[in-house]
Amino acid sequence: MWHLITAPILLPMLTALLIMLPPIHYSPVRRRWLSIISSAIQLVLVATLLLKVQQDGAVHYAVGNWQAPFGIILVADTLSMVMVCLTSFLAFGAICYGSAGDDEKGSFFHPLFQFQVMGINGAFLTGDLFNMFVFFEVLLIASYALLIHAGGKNKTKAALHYVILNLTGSAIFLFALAVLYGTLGTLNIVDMAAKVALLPAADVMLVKSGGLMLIIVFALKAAVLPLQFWLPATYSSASAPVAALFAVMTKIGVYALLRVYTTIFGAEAGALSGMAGSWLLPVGLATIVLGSIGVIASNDFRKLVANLVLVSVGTLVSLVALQTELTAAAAIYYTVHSTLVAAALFLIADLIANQRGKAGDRLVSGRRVSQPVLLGIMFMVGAMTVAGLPPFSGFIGKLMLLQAVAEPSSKLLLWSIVLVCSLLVIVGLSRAGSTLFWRVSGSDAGEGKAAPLQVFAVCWLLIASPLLVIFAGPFTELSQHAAAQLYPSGANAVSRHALAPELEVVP
Amino acid sequence: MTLLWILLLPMLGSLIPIITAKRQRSACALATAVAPAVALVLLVLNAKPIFAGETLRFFYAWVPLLGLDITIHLDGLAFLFSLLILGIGLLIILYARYYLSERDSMPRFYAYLMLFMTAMLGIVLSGNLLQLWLFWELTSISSFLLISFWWHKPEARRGARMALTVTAAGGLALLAAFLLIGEIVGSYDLQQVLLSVDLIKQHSWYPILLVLFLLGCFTKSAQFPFHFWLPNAMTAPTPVSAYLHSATMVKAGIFLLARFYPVLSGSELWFVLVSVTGLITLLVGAYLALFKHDLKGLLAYSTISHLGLITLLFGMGTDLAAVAGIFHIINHATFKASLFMAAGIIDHESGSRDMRKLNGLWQFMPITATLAMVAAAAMAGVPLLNGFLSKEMFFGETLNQQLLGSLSWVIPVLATLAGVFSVAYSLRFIHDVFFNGQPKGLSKTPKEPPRYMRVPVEFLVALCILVGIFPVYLIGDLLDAAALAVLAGDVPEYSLAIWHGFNLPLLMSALALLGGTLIYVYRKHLFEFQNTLPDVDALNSFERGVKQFAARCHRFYQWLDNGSLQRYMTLVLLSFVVLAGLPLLDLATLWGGRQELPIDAVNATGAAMLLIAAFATVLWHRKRLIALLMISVVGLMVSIAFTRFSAPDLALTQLSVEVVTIILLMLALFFLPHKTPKQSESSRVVRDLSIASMVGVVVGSLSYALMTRPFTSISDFFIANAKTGGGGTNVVNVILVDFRGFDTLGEITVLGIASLGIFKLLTRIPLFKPSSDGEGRPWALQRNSLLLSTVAQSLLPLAIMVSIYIFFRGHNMPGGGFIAGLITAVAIILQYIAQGVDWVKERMNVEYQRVVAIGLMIALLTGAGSWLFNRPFLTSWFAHFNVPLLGDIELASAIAFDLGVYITVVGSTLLILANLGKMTTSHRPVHKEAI
Amino acid sequence: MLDNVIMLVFVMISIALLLNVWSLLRGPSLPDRILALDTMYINSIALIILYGLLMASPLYFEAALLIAMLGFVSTVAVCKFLLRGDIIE
Amino acid sequence: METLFASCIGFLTFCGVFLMLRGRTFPVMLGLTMLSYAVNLFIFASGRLTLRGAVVLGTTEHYADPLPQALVLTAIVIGFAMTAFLVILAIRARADLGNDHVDGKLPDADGMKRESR
Amino acid sequence: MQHWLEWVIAFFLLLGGSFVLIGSIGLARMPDFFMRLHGPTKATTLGMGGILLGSILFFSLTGVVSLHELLITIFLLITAPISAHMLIKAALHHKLAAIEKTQGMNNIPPAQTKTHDRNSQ
Amino acid sequence: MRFKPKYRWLPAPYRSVTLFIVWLLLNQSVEVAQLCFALVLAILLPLLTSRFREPQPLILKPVLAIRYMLLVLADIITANAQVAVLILGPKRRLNPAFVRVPLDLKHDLPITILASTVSMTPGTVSAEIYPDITLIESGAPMPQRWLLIHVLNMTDEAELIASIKQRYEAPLKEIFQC
Ligand code: NA
Ligand code: NA
Repeated sequence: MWHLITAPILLPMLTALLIMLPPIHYSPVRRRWLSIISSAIQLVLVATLLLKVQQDGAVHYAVGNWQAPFGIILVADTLSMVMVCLTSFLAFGAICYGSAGDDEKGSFFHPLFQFQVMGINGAFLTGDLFNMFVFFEVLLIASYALLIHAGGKNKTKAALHYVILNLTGSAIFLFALAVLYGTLGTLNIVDMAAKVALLPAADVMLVKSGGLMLIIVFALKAAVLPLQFWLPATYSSASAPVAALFAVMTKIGVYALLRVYTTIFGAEAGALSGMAGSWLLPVGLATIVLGSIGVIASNDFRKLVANLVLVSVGTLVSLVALQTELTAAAAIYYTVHSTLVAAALFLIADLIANQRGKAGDRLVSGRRVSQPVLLGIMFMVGAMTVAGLPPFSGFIGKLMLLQAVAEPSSKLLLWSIVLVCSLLVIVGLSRAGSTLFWRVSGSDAGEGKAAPLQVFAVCWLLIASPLLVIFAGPFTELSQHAAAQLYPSGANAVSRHALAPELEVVP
Repeated sequence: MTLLWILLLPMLGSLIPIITAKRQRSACALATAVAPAVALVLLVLNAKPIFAGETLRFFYAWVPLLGLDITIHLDGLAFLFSLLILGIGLLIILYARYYLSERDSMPRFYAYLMLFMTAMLGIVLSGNLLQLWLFWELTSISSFLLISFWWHKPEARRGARMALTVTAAGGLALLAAFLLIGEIVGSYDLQQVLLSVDLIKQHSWYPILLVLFLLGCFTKSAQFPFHFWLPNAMTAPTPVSAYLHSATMVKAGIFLLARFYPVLSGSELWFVLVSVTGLITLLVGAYLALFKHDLKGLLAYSTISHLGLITLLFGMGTDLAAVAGIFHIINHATFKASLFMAAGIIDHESGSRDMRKLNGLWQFMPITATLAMVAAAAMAGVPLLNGFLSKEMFFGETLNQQLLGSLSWVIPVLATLAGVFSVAYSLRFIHDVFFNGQPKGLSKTPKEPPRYMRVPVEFLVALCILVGIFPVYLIGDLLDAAALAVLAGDVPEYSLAIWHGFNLPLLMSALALLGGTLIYVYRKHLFEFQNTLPDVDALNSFERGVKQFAARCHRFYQWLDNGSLQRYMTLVLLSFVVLAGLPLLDLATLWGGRQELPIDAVNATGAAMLLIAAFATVLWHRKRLIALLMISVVGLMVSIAFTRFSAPDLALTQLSVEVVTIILLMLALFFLPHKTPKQSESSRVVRDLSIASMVGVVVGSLSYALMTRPFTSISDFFIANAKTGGGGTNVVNVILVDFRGFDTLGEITVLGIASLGIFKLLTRIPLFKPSSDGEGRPWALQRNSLLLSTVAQSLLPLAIMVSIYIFFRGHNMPGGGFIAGLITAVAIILQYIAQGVDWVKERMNVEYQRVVAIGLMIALLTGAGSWLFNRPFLTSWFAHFNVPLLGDIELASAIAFDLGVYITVVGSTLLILANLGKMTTSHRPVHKEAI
Repeated sequence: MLDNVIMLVFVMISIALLLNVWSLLRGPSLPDRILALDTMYINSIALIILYGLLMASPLYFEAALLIAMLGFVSTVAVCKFLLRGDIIE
Repeated sequence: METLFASCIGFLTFCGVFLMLRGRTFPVMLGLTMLSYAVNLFIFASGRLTLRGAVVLGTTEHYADPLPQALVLTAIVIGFAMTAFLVILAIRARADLGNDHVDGKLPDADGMKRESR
Repeated sequence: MQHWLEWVIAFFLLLGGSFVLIGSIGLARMPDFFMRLHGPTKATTLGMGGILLGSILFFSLTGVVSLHELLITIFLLITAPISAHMLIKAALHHKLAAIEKTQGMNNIPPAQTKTHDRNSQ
Repeated sequence: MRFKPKYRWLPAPYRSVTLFIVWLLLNQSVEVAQLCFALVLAILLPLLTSRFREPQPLILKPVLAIRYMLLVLADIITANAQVAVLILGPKRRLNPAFVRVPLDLKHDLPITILASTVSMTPGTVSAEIYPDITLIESGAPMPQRWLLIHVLNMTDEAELIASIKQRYEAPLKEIFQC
């Protein structure tokens, strides 16, 4: 049964390989359906796993039957399973959207997509820091390739920046890993935590240096100021299904921050405990502000959505920086919500752009969209969700994060920034919406209708928003459960930690 | 549960218009009306306990973690408001049926309206602060939709956005206030909050909380200085104005003042903020109303003024004032709704709302005119109408307050002044529209509206009169119940009688009537004076402001994010220097106490060569091919360093990767300029040099600090278990294919993906094909060399044999699938170099991406094979067999895994290089001459 | 004795390598530099074989073999680049 | 020896970083390659330097740390894949954008607008 | 190991080392490209041959017979002429100047006309 | 002169022999298992790569071939010593020259071997092989080719040409029977 933990990694890989080989390879239809069906199966599997993990507690899977810390272990605790579920849910929607025709605009769309899912899931599941690096690279290289899908100058240009920056990031990741290995002598995250607790004084500053280096790596992935510059161009130039999938990529950085800085540099880390917070809080908040300014400043809708991603990243990083169980819980809920809505908005932006003639998604007057009601409703739901307006999931997220901040000075900062910036977001979105839908030039509507599969995909992602509200009770509890595993209380917490190898469940 | 249905019915009702969209208009309207009608009945059925002072509640735990529950809290205040919302809502539905033209989408309108009704009901019925906020924001959204109903008009879009911006801002402030309250009280339950008066008022957060709360109320209720959005919301269809901007939405802020009156009022701050705001709003609204030529504009400002009046009442802090406030809410709703509807009828039937065009309508629509006049009289506070009663109470209360200390007399004076203007604009409404000569330039001849369009007006006007005459019988209980809720039990004695004898308030009323008439008569002078003042168009200024702000944001964003990778890189690197470097400053000494190895001459030479070559690369980076040669030396030296320091596997890998990389860079160089123009300014070079040296110093120091520290790691386990557990003596290789085989699987996946990505990049690439090299020398015409071709052919089997050798020994000796794969790939690339793409393709027509897939598949399936034995993924297996003659043969799953690696590497490398090579094969200048 | 001889040969090869670097830096033409690099590859083989002797370990052989193979390929590739620009055509 | 080794790593990093800060794709690629060398040596050094310690069982008394070597191998392979992608991407950028500047546009020739100040 | 065997090994190593060095000296010292090209041939042939022979003897005499160094020698003997050939082709293509007293410059075929192209055979 | 191999499963017998030996050299072992493996590879690899091999004349006189190899080895040793002196001696005494040698050999493999031999023996480097332009124009099927050689220190051009043709080319013609 527990072999299933590998499914989120191996199933996409297998799918990708099958798609690359005959007899699937030759037929676009077969490629599509294999990809879609595999994603659906994956979703079912991970949902089952999540429930099981919820019931039975965290599970550890020793790849190659080598126990931690010597081998690589996969960890399925609530947090990682939530992230994997989120990815699978998102991927299914994005695949469906892509299968409506975008996949044929370049080669290897489906294999690359599946590889990227593989990388993302791997990054979430692994309990080994170097293995995390490897999966980061898997997802990155797949993202590079997907970014240039369908071609075009903008994509090439964005890709160049994106690739070079991330290569630098990877180099820093390796420096950090080497420093941590060279001082702690291990690569397993929990084992690192155990070693940090017993660190000789002479090595403390070295470990700190390595730990802080990781901040750069993860902050670059998460797109936190001043390392966020790659994001707007990248996300806004990627083709729609790709951009939708990319919505989860920044969250990997956030996830890694959460994971590493609660486990390795958690409460037991002595002098190094909580060292990330003071660095992350100001940049997180600044990112929110910058993202909101970007929302106002954007000239096209995709850029606007990309800046919305920045806002959510800033919010998440600020929450992570506060390093309490409550903020972590809020961050987890907010991650799920913001990822899905950002993805949906990227797809909606594409639909709008397709229907507005030459104007595309630029915020200027253009032809009327040919499906105003459908797109209008989609836009409204998406915009309200992302702006944190009730009754959609954004407001639960907002309530949760505002409530989670306990310490007065950070409360003042975070509240005022979050609230003022949500106003900016509302202003920006209402401006964008009224321009896109209402500032019509010419009498006839644009051509092109959304394909049924595209509509389905957008609805699939959007439906999450009301569901996250209706079942907000269970969902918030799930988030809290996941957060509680990150902040185990009591003595000897490291060993009782969710990632602890002692809890090994291996067949 | 009935309580929940009051809320749920309109909610579900918002779907009905969409379902019945295809039906006739009347059917659609009727169907839409069903849900609120039933809800109204349900509400009224609960009247008895409410009038008895009870509070009905419904509770459902929704999000316990957040304190967000579904709680319906029906008390007198909620009852009163629900009654207004549902009652007037029903009238609006009827009215809108006739108001909307054929071109307007009625289902959309009704859907929005019902949505709005739900939101409003949600606010007034909420028993949970967060739930209340939810509905509060919903009103902003639905009003946005309603105001922008005619979205093709620019001013409708802008007005809607402005309204949304202002109310949303208030909403966010309100949220903050509620969250603070929730944290103070420890619960978001309304009842709980209402019981925690002292807790809240004595808390240090109270002032900020109150300000935030009032921001929410004032923005929604269009209080000065947030009043400007309301007149611009008049671009909405008139039923919307009648409903939202007179009876309901703008009252939400007032409702909130009333709702939280028991807990938040009674402080100095409350009095000052609320009453002063109310007073200014009252005056400003009344004054400005007079000058509006647009009928709806006049009504909008009058609404602002009346809302100010109510706010002032709640600000005064006396119980009686609060009662008067509640009373005026009811009265204002009735007369203002009917006035808006009348204005709508006039607009609808005459085609204009401009009072300069509208004149003498009395003769065309006498019934409507009468209704409008009665309602306007009520607004002016003419006796025997409901407006008079509450205004009288208001005047009375202004006399009873001591808000401003010795200056308190200012308030009644200003109140009277406001009354004066109120009378004046009411008069204008009556006189300027229905009398005052003949209509000018109307597009159509005015006439009475359809019968049923007038019914709502008639009903409301009747109420104005009836309440004006029989206040106690009609609304006594209602007002009592509401006051009970607002005042939390201590309802003062008050009298709703028409006649209280000659007293000061009566005098003020009389003064107002008289003064108003005078002002109206001499309005010309006032108009002239007003015309000399600069015309402030809120909509345009708002729009301009937003645009300017957006432009400024845009400029800032562009300034920050100028699209320069160098800037981004600089920031990344500086972050690195700061974050990685700062801890090192705290290090007493870099040296960690471990004895250094001695330096010998050879190593020093190697290091010198490395440094020289690296430096030369930098120095000559603009002469690209030379730089390439230099970096080859660096690579070679790194490989030799690996050899020297006991890492033969690394040396082998580095060497083979090195060559492929150089070939790749050379391929790239063909398509790129061969020289870099000098571009960097010297200041920039200095800057980059300093950044680079900082990074270099940090990295170098770190590595020195690491190397000189004593060290224990998990590696002893690998050395101890490589042979017994992994079946190989080359520990590095066993780590790669066994202990950490999962990394390797990921790593070859990266390689495979990279090759796919490169294939994508090369598809339909519009290449530059330079016809000469960097110095302008044309390329040699001879494609291949005889000697090279001949030797390359002979080397291929040899190289493949070497790679097989390297492959098989990998598990026990330096080598392995990756290196073997690269050797094979390089051997095949040599064929490409020596013979050309076509030649190779003739002999080996393989789709390399398939090779990649097969390789990865082998690795994957090898890993999955362990499931058959119920072992975790990638669990290795090996066994020794003693075969006669051949001796001891080892079979290991690791070999199958390594085979996957090998095939993937061969496939990827060739996919990358051969595809790139293919790009140029055609259209190259080749010597065509025979032989 | 042998160790001393090995060290002596080491020194000779080191000097040779340094001379190669010198040639590489001096050029003056590209073929000159490529020639210097090619020579450097060959001298490195000698260096590595000597390491093997010094350590009395056979583990260095493959590295030497590989340099021989790969150095050849890269020299050929660079020459082809000079001649034709495109090395795989 | 460690001092020398660390200096080499530091210097390689310096060179790599400086090249990565150049404005054209080719020097950036060179820089990246150089930085990869530095990274690989750095990881390798995290296992400490060992002479005569190749980790082949039975060939020596005291072994070098095999794990960093395995990590470097993985890093080399991944670095190779990434470099390859970047190289081709640079070609693509030249083809699509008409120049080899990392920003896809040449800074103004006459220096009117100074590049990324 | 016997003493004289050590001497033999030392001889081969020294022979190899010297020729490696001489080759590089030639490379550094010769006045034009074509003459410089001759130097490294020494390193490849006799230089490497000597060192590899030394290595073969050393390992064969200390442990099992070790002949695989021969492979490197053979390989170098096959490839070095080709490298040299390619280099000189490149040099001719670049029209590198030979020192003045070089004889037979007219023997160099003018570029691009009298070349031999295998592909068109 | 023969191009076609005797057996189809053994397209290049000398290549197979070489590979067999190389495998044993690589593994430094003559165990039965390795011998078997070497045999398999020696047959399999030439078959696998046969498509990558253009037809070349076969060595028909193996004994001569071995003799030729020993001759070249001896020449390398003696010539190396001579040239070392030239390199270390004063530069001005050197008389470099380009010399062209008319080739009787017509096939790629023998020409390659000849050119390599010339390059390997110090003092001379094969620079270029090019066809005689006059013969191209006359339309001969297998025109004569020239071998361009760079000589470090030329004393007598005619003697050099004669020595190459006689010492190396002649045996090669013999070996390949062409
Ligand atoms: Na008038
Ligand atoms: Na020669």
